[in-house]
Amino acid sequence: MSTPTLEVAHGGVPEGKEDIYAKEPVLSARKLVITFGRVVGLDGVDLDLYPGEVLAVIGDNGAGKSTLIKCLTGAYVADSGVITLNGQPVHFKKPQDAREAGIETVYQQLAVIPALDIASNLYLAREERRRGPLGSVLRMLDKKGMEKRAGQSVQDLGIQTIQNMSQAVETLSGGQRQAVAVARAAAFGSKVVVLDEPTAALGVKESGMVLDMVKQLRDRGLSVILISHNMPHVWEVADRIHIQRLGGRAGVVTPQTHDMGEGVAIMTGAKRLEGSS
Amino acid sequence: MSTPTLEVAHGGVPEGKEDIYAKEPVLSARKLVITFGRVVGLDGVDLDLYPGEVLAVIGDNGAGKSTLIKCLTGAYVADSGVITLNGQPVHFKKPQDAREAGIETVYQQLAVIPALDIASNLYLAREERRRGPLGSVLRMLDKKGMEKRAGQSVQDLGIQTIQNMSQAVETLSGGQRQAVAVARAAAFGSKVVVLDEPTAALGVKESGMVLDMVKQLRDRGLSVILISHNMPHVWEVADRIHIQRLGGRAGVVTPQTHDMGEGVAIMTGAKRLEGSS
Amino acid sequence: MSTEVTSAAAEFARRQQSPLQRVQHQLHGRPWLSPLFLLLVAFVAFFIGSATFLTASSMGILLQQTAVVAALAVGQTIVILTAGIDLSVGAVMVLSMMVMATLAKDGGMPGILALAVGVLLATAAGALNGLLVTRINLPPFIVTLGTLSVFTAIALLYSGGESIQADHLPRLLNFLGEGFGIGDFRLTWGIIVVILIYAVMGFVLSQTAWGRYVYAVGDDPESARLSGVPSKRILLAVYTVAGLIYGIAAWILIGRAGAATPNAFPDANLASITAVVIGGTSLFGGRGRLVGTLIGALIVQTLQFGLSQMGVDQQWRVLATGILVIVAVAVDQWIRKVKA
Amino acid sequence: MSTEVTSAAAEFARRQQSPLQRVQHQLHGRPWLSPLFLLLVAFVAFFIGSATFLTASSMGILLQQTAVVAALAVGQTIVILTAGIDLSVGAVMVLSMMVMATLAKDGGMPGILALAVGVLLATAAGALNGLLVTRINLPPFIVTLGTLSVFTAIALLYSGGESIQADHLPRLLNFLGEGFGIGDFRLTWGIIVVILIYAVMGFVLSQTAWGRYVYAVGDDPESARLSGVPSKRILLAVYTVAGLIYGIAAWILIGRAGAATPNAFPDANLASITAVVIGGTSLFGGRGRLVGTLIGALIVQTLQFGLSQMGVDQQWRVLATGILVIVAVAVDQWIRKVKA
Amino acid sequence: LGACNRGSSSDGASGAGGGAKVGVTLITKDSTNPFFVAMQKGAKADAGKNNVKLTVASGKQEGDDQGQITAIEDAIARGDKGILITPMSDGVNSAIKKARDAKLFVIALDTPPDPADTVDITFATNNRNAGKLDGQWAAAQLDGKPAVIALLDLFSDKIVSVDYNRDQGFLEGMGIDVADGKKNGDEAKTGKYTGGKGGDYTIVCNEAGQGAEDGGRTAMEKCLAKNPNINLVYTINEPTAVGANAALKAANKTALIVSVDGGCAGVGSVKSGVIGATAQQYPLKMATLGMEAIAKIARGGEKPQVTSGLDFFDTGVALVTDKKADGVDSISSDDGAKICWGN
Ligand SMILES: Nc1ncnc2c1ncn2[C@@H]1O[C@H](COP(=O)(O)OP(=O)(O)OP(=O)(O)O)[C@@H](O)[C@H]1O
Ligand SMILES: Nc1ncnc2c1ncn2[C@@H]1O[C@H](COP(=O)(O)OP(=O)(O)OP(=O)(O)O)[C@@H](O)[C@H]1O
Ligand SMILES: [Mg+2]
Ligand SMILES: [Mg+2]
Repeated sequence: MSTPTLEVAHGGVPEGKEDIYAKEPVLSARKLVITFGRVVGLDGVDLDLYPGEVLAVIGDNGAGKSTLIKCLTGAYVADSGVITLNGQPVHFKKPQDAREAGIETVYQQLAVIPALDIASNLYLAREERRRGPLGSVLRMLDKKGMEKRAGQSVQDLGIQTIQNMSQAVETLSGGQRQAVAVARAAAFGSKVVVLDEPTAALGVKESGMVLDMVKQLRDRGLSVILISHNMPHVWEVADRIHIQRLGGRAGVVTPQTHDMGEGVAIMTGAKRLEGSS
Repeated sequence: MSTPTLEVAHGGVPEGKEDIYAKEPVLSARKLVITFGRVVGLDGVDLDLYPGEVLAVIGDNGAGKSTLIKCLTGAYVADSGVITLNGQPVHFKKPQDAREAGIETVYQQLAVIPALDIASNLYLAREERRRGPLGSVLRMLDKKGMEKRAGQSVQDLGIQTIQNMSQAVETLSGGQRQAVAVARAAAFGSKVVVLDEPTAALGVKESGMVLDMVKQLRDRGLSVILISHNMPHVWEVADRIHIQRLGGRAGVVTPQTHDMGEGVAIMTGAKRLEGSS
Repeated sequence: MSTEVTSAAAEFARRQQSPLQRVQHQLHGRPWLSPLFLLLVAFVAFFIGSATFLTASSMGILLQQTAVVAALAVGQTIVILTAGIDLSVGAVMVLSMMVMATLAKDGGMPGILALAVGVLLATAAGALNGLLVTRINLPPFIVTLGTLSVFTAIALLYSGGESIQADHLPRLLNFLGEGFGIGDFRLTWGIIVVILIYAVMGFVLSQTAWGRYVYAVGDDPESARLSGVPSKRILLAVYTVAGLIYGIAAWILIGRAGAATPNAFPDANLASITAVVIGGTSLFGGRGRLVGTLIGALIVQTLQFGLSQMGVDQQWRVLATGILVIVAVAVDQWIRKVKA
Repeated sequence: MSTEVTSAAAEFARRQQSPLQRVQHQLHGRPWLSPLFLLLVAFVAFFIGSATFLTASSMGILLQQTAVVAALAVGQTIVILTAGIDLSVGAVMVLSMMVMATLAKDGGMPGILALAVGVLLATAAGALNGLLVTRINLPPFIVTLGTLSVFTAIALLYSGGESIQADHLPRLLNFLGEGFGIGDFRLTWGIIVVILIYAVMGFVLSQTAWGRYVYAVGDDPESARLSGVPSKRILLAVYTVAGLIYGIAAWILIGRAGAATPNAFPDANLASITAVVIGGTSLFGGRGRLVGTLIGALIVQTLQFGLSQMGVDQQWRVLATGILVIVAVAVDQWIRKVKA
Repeated sequence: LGACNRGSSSDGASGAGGGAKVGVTLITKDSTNPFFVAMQKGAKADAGKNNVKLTVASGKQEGDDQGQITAIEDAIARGDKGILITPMSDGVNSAIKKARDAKLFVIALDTPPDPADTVDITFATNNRNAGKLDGQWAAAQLDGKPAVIALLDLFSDKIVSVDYNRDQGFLEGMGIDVADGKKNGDEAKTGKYTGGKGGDYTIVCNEAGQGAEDGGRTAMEKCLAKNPNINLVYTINEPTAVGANAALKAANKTALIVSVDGGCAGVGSVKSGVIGATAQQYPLKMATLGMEAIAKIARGGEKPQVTSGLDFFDTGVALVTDKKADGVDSISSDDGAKICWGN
């Protein structure tokens, strides 16, 4: 092909973070393939996520970013390929399996339950019970407590327009709804947090707060996979950037070695990484 | 209140476009109020859209942007307030009414039919029939033709990853789906095109193409309402900017008189426009 | 934002309202009041139309007539909340009833054991439905349509079509038909059991995580799955619990009918689904309240009882019931629709 | 991207497949083939199990037996495609049938006029359902449950519960029961009419804008509304057309039964819904194909006919039908699930 | 039309002595079977004469015990003086007991309850006898020829007494061993019948026709597909017989059809030769006799007596046929038409 090639940065390591990349990856995938009838979703993708890093995944629309993280988090089961968590092969059959392994995900379609209210959604499948026998014997939910803490979580993301915490999420604005989904992942992720375009519907201020949250998660030692079309955001928080293209991996770069323009060029196929497959 | 005030720009007119603003607005709203139970959606909002202009609407999450355009396009019926089209009061009871009046809308939730394929969605409620008696008598659809033209429309927006034009839109990626919705509005708008966060899920290249499309629509003399959280986009294409805040209108500015920082400040309540209500 | 802007919505809220609108407004804020309101209207109407309707003894009878369908409708409600449907309600109940009675009579089993086996069998039948729905991913309609035939046939083959009279059965199996009176107002233990079922399931649905999962799975199964709700386990549990409830309903029915008959309640399906839907639960799942089902069951039964007390003949009663069901739900819809 | 990467998916596609997997793969690509495949399997099984099953005359009879339910199921299909349900199918058909017959017999109306009035009445009944659904926003389940009672009662009151024999009726009303034979294989005009109904509605659903709207309204009513689909008009039309089809089914039924009876076809509701669901149409609307319904109707009828030819006892047959329905749909599910 | 047979029953009493109206409830099995519709109509027509306030109720369908229980309770709550009921099954016995405890006079119509003393008195025909008459007649007609029999019953997913009583009665009349007398279809499929001159028999099928024409036709078609040589068809009622005849006609076959009920349409079918013989019953007579009895008792009159030798009041059954058989009492279709019910 005649596309100009860029310097190799496969497995490039961000400066000053060499120690992280000496460790074993927390989550690894090799040669993931998934097809939907005649449509090829993933075409043999590798991915490594190291502990305490923010790995951004960028790519054109339909490049397979969401499909990739769905395969990693048990929402899809790949047709072939291997996934390892802390070096151990894992077979997530459903999202719940990944969750139990400490991987919390915000999917692009948000996965909120329309008719349930904000607190119920935030704590869905993570409910807290009342103290005392009411909780332990009767398994009664601590509705008040969850509602209070849910309100706090959402406000922490800068959403201050919610007038009524018992609104069903189907009546929330697009951004409010996204904030609920993001708040959930932030609150419960214990090892890996995966965010598929978490700021797509968010305002300027709210997006900034989500980026801060991502940094905080990293600082707490968690690993974050961040999918975004917002290049400035990506270059701001990412340690490494996985570039997805036409169902395959076009390469991995770091914000230090490549600038946004180059990133977009690789993503769209205008340039390609030297030696990359 | 002690928030710093900015120079008034209510009804400010962008330089070099004074002729447009001498005409009668194509779409006007006065004192729109809508409540949902105890939640106040719109709290007496005014809006004017002039022929051949791009009016951006910005605001925090939950500020009422989507609610506003839903009231304008018949998706909601306002509790009180007046809407005029070319100076005539109109009462849109359903989106179809607005459509028939020449207002084409991309709603934030996209409003595509999951199980139908791309072409069927693009041409939904705008179907084209076959030529000859098959079409006029038997009312047979021109499926082939619509599929071809639909493919073209989507490609025009830079989406090249769709491998199978007869895929159901529920199997499309988030961005691909949004492109389908945007392509529809672009193809059929005859007077006003309303776009509620049309680039939220789109990649860099694809977003650029949508902005180009907006400009082309304006150049063809259509009016465009563009809701977006992407300030650079807004400042790039908008003639005027309607700032929505807490269900009300905080003011209208032009990209020439106010910069992005000021816009965001007004939006978040950090500053307010002098003399604005 | 300032006071002037706020006032637009506030002004709208302060607008003139007629008394009717105010009632409507009140009911709108408390949607579960609306069917209750309908029930009240029906009571007043029948009170005017018939001298024998609103008497203590009639009210007792009305409750007794509602008991079985109200019990079945609890199971139907949780199934429908998960966006399913259960066509096998009646068949499971009858099978359970015939097994209980046959074991106690022919097998000479002590009442408590026969009851336990019968209820367990119903629970197992429900679990079978649940397994077919979750393991093989079959639509609930098909599964329960199939098991409807299967359970009906087994009940007939097992019982040989013979009914078993109460006097051949141990007292325990008949016990729910006995009761106590407060004056002429007679309640059976069956009614008490039904109330208990509603209380327990109402608590579970609204106060526990399990209840939330039921709603989540029904409202948006894919989102529930992605959120980590153990959907399959919940579905299986729902069908199993439903079966358990049908088993208890079988016990109530023996007491009520004073016999176990293989043809006991052929329209159990339609009657139970009707109670659920009139009670405001959506057939698409995820939306509804159990108390609505109770009121729904009462509304249907009240209409039928009231019309019969007015001496309306069967065919006219069928006609009137049809119209009244539509009117009742239409009024309900009108109340809910209006803007607060 | 390069060749090396592409090969990962290509390699996967080239993987070893057993012959069974290949069949499955083929069927998966053509989902409507899968119920047809089931039907074939059933035919082979019954051919082995019974000497009298696969004969020309039996096949003709099987088609005749399927005709009425297949016709009703067309109306049911379009209603279900809009995420509705029609419990009044049988009631509308019977009402229309009784009116046709009574007008022709007692009123002495010429056949063509009686037929027209009857079919028109059915259409109006459907339109009434549609109006209640669209104007008052009532759930279709409630509306048709109500009109089920209303139409049934009217049919009974109007006819006085008496059936009218074919010999009192003009030939036109009986005409669809007549037919022609190709050897022992006898077809009635009623079957031809049913095939026509399928052809016309199949064309309308798949080739016209109206058909697309039906799917759109059923799949996502809010999106359809926002897209400018005239949802209410479509819904109204769907129920009206369904009524029209039930009217035609009434005509077919008179010919088949040789009489007009108020208690004809008591399980029309369940039978028609079953055909639709076995045919692969989702009860949640928006997904399904009309041809599936036809195959669904044939599958049910084939099971029943085949079992009877094998001489299975009645109650065992009920049992077997239940199991086979589940198995059939499970196989269908398995075929669809597998990865291509 | 229907009036012709009422004359025979309501001649004597009509206890329309003055006083308030007596509340009576008529509870049939369903409201769609022409037999029960006729019963309801007859009762309504006579209600005024007896100064009775009649309420008509029924189960939703055959087998709906619950519906009948509810209707009984409704009658008690309404303060009615008596109940006329065609009991669905023994499942309603305890509700009947409740009504009698509440001092209602309960009369069973058409179907005698088991045990007979569940009700105050029964006005019924014996369904088994009706079937037997059919069987005896058919055996005589066959005149020693082999019988190839189709049995068109009522239900396959329910077991109701009228179903097995008529079917098994017919076989008994034919002189075929019925094994379990309450179970359809457990007979030997081939063997010898002893009725008439006796001969070989083959039972081709037991098919359920739901008691209506369309179901009857479908059932008969299945039987014919199995064995086209059927020459004797038992049908649970006349609509089923009409459907069976349609199937036979379509297949260009003929067979002897016997049925039960004796509605005017059915008698017409006998006259036209479609049905060979039908055992006629008298629903109107049952209803009117029952109502008179309750009206009389409510006004202090006597209880009616059961037919001697039976534990119920036999309203009778007569075989209607135009082909008399030796040793089987029957009436002609013209006579039958005079006392038939319905139109
Ligand atoms: N269930 C499915 N059936 C068929 N095709 C699918 C399915 N899911 C995804 N695809 C296809 O796979 C490709 C990758 O989709 P994916 O959602 O992963 O893209 P993406 O990179 O997340 O894009 P975006 O930025 O628009 O969200 C797309 O072409 C899409 O149409
Ligand atoms: N149907 C409804 N019922 C109740 N509240 C509603 C409803 N629709 C909107 N709201 C509320 O109205 C407010 C405005 O919502 P809207 O969707 O207009 O916000 P927005 O400005 O479009 O925000 P975003 O940028 O997040 O899309 C929100 O607080 C939302 O919760
Ligand atoms: Mg994506
Ligand atoms: Mg919005």
